[in-house]
Amino acid sequence: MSDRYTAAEMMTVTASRALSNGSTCFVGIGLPSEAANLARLTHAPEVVLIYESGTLQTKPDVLPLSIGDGELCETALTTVSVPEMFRYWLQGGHVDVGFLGTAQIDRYCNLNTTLIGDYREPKVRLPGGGGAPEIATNAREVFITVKHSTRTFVEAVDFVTTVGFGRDGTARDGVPNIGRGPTRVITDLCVMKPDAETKDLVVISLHPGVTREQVREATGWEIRFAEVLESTPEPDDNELTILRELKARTDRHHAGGQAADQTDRGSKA
Amino acid sequence: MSDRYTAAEMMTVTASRALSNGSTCFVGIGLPSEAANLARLTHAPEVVLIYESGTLQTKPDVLPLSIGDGELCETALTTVSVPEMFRYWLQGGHVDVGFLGTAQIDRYCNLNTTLIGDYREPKVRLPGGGGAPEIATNAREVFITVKHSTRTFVEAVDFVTTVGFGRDGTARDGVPNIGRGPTRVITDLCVMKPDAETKDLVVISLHPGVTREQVREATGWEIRFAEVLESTPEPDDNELTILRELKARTDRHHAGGQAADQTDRGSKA
Amino acid sequence: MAEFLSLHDAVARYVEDGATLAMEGFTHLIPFAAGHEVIRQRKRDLTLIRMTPDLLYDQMIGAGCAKRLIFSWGGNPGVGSLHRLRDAVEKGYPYPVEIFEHSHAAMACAFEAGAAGLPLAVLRGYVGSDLPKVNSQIKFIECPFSGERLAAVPSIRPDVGIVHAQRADRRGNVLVEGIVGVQKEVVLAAGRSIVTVEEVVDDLAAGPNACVIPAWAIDAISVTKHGAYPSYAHGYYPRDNAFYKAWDAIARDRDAFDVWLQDNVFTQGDDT
Amino acid sequence: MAEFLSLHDAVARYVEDGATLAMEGFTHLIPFAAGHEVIRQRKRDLTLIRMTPDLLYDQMIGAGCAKRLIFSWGGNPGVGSLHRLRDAVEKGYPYPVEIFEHSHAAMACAFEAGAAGLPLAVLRGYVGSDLPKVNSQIKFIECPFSGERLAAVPSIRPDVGIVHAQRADRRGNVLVEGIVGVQKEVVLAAGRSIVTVEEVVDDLAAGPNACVIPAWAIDAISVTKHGAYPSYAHGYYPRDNAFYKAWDAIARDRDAFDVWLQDNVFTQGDDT
Repeated sequence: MSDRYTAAEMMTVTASRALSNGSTCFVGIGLPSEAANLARLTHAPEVVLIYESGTLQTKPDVLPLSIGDGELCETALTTVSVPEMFRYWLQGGHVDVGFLGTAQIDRYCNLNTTLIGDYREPKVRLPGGGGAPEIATNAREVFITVKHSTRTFVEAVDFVTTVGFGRDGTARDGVPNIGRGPTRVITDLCVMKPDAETKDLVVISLHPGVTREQVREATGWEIRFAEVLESTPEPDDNELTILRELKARTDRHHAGGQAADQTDRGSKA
Repeated sequence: MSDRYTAAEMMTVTASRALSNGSTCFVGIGLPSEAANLARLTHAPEVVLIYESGTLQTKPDVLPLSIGDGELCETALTTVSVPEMFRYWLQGGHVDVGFLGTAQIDRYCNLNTTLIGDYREPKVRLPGGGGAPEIATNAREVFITVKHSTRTFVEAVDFVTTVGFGRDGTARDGVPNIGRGPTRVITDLCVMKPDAETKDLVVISLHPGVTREQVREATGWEIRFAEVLESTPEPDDNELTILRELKARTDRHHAGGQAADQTDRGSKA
Repeated sequence: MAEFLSLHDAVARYVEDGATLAMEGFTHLIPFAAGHEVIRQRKRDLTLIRMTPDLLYDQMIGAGCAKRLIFSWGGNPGVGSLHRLRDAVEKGYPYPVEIFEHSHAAMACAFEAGAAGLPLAVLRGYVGSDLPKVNSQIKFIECPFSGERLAAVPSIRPDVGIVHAQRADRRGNVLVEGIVGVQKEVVLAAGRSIVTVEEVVDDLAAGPNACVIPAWAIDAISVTKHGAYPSYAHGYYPRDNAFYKAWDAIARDRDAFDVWLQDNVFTQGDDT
Repeated sequence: MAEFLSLHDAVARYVEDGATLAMEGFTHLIPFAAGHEVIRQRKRDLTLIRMTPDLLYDQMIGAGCAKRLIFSWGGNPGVGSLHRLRDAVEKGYPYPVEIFEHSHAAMACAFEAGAAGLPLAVLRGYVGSDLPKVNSQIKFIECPFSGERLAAVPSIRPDVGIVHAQRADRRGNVLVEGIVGVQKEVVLAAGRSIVTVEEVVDDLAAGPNACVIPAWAIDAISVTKHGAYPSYAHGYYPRDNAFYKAWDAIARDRDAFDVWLQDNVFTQGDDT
């Protein structure tokens, strides 16, 4: 590890670098949103960001707290209805990259954001699928960014909310009109890609200072490593400066965003 | 006949009176459009006129030449896309009355606007269905207005473009989510309604000065007359004045509507 | 044809116990005031439909209005879980709530199909997902032209639809602007619709293709200033992010929630 | 990503002989200039798709570009028949044209489904009509939820879509305003899309929910002043109703048509 940046910053910068300039990205809230906007503010000024609230080609000055913050609409090229967003823009084939987070992920990149435990008797109820199930199948490819831990990287997800390659890696085989699926998973420890044949995740790059052992310990299955294991390039100063400014702007905005006289009203009609 | 008004004016005024104030009317071009706008300018100021070009609640000052004249958009409450018009507004069940013209009509109010002769070897090719097939089934009821002649009122239409009650009067029986179908046919001679049971057209009202014989001669089948045959009320002076002003305004507008320097260009890009 | 009614009267007239009720607003224009009126009138056994049952439905479920929930993402955006929803689903408190869970794409298509008067929506969706295993509403059909297997879900045609919007003109035509979500679809798909608005104006000042819902497609309009608070109304007031964060602690605790409900819902409102 | 091309180059690059081509504009923004360029480049064997094949397709069919027509209303609005279309269908002159005939509702839904990337559109349509007897593209499906019989038609996903619009900004984002028809759907449904515009501006000056088509959903933009003439461009110029009326006599006569074509199409254009 470096004293120049944190593991979280390493993850965000690496995720942001995955997005190429000019590509069209359907952005999930949280880490994907942070990475996508960092990309837009650094190497990919022409990246097109789409949020499921209907905001097309948006350029928020601060990160949204929700998927439908006013900031997203105000800085968008145009805003369409939510049915149009999912029908014309996502299902219609105009999205290059779907950028997702998750609560659980398995070796075949299946994602669970529905619940922990049994569906009818959940131990923990999570928010559910939202846009992810169709983003993952209708976007040309999918990037996933999530913090690395055995809580998240599990042997078998409790529920396949959003398909990666299915329980056995073959879920996309022979399915017409479906995207390539996950092509990259970026964590705070490493970068992984699905094996071209078997589709199970392979670590292709370790972040500086991270060991194979750390990745193994944070992964709930026997994770594979590429024969030639790269070292992920470090963030440069410009990226770190811009990321930190973005986050500081965001914190200031969301702390002071509402009128003082509304903060303790909570419900008055 | 009267010397106060023409047969065509009698038809238009009678058709306009069929529309009640506050009803929502999907308007066909030509005679229906003339009648619907006369209604709006006389007894039914709150009638809502919808044209298939997407113009909702439009109030044209002159009659449109095409279904999508700029005038319709400029005076509309709002203009939606054509798919939205047919899906949300017509099929969605928001139209009280579909107001149609036709080239041929039979005793069961089936309409033909497709062709005369055989489909593969037409004697005369007509424009086709346009919006009519679904207006006739998705509007709550349908009014038809057309000039009375044996060319139009035929024993059997050459093609059922738009269903009235089918070849035997039963086409709507048992069909879910379908409107009542034609409830009134207004010509320059009389007003007809489908029999409640058999659905074949019955003359319920003769225009002033028109005889049963005239109607029989202008109808291609043995037309029925109601036991109590009404006399259609005459146009009043106000209706005639407003109708004539509307038509004069319309003629002036469409004659002088284009820039002089464009009239002989025809195609220059 | 839209009638201007007090919020109390609109809810009293159109929302019946046992009704299917969709209250929409995709992060924007969420009809909180109307939801609180539903709570005040102690409506029961509602089937609540909403893509993102956030704080509004957490409050209504916690207050005991719901017996069933149809949704596609249930969370406090950017904050965490909906504790009242979880308490109902996991512990049956105050009542058990049955859930029918979809993806956003499916619900968006189901609202579109509902507005279009169709019984079903067809989409390229749910491929490889476990959701069809736990939601009997999700089926698959074969395209008669291409042979492709496509997902089908029932359209959403609720008994009552409620949304918030920026403004109405004096005749009851309504303008929705900004993130329009499924506001138009809900109004058109519902048997009865209530729209709360920030204000009434002489002229909507809408562009030629703006999202305007005509008066004749709406049943009741209730002028309800700040009716979307603590969500936001583009051009009127911002989202109260602090309240969304504060909600987590309120909703975690049954007693804290009851106190909040008493102070902020039951003792409020303009009963007429 | 939209590239600014001359109309000649855009048509030359994207419209191939034998292609399926949709040129739209519902009475408004009809891409006449682009159609004339297709004629000038003597494209052949096109499958032409258009809800209302009015003068534009009468000209293209008369010039011999088409082998097939998919449409829902073929007439000269407010005037009468399309004589070149009739000559082709009835007499095979200059070439036979096969027709696939729909209703507006079905074609509008087919464009919507095409934009939505689906293989089919489902609608409550064609009940009792003879059209399904003569158009093999029309089928019926049973709703798996309600059992209702509904019509199904293949979605429209043409090789090339061409529309006219008011203006583009310098990055190639396009604003369509007024009667928007199926302009957006055509561009999104097509494999390749060409948009002709009246002008290029610094700022589209569009409202938050205006009909804007992003540059990255368009292949080519050709700045073509009066590109919709003799139809109209809302905010730019009115419809030339006199020309629509004059067309009747021109198109009735094969020789008169050929003269018109020579004078107004073949000897025009900005070949580059």
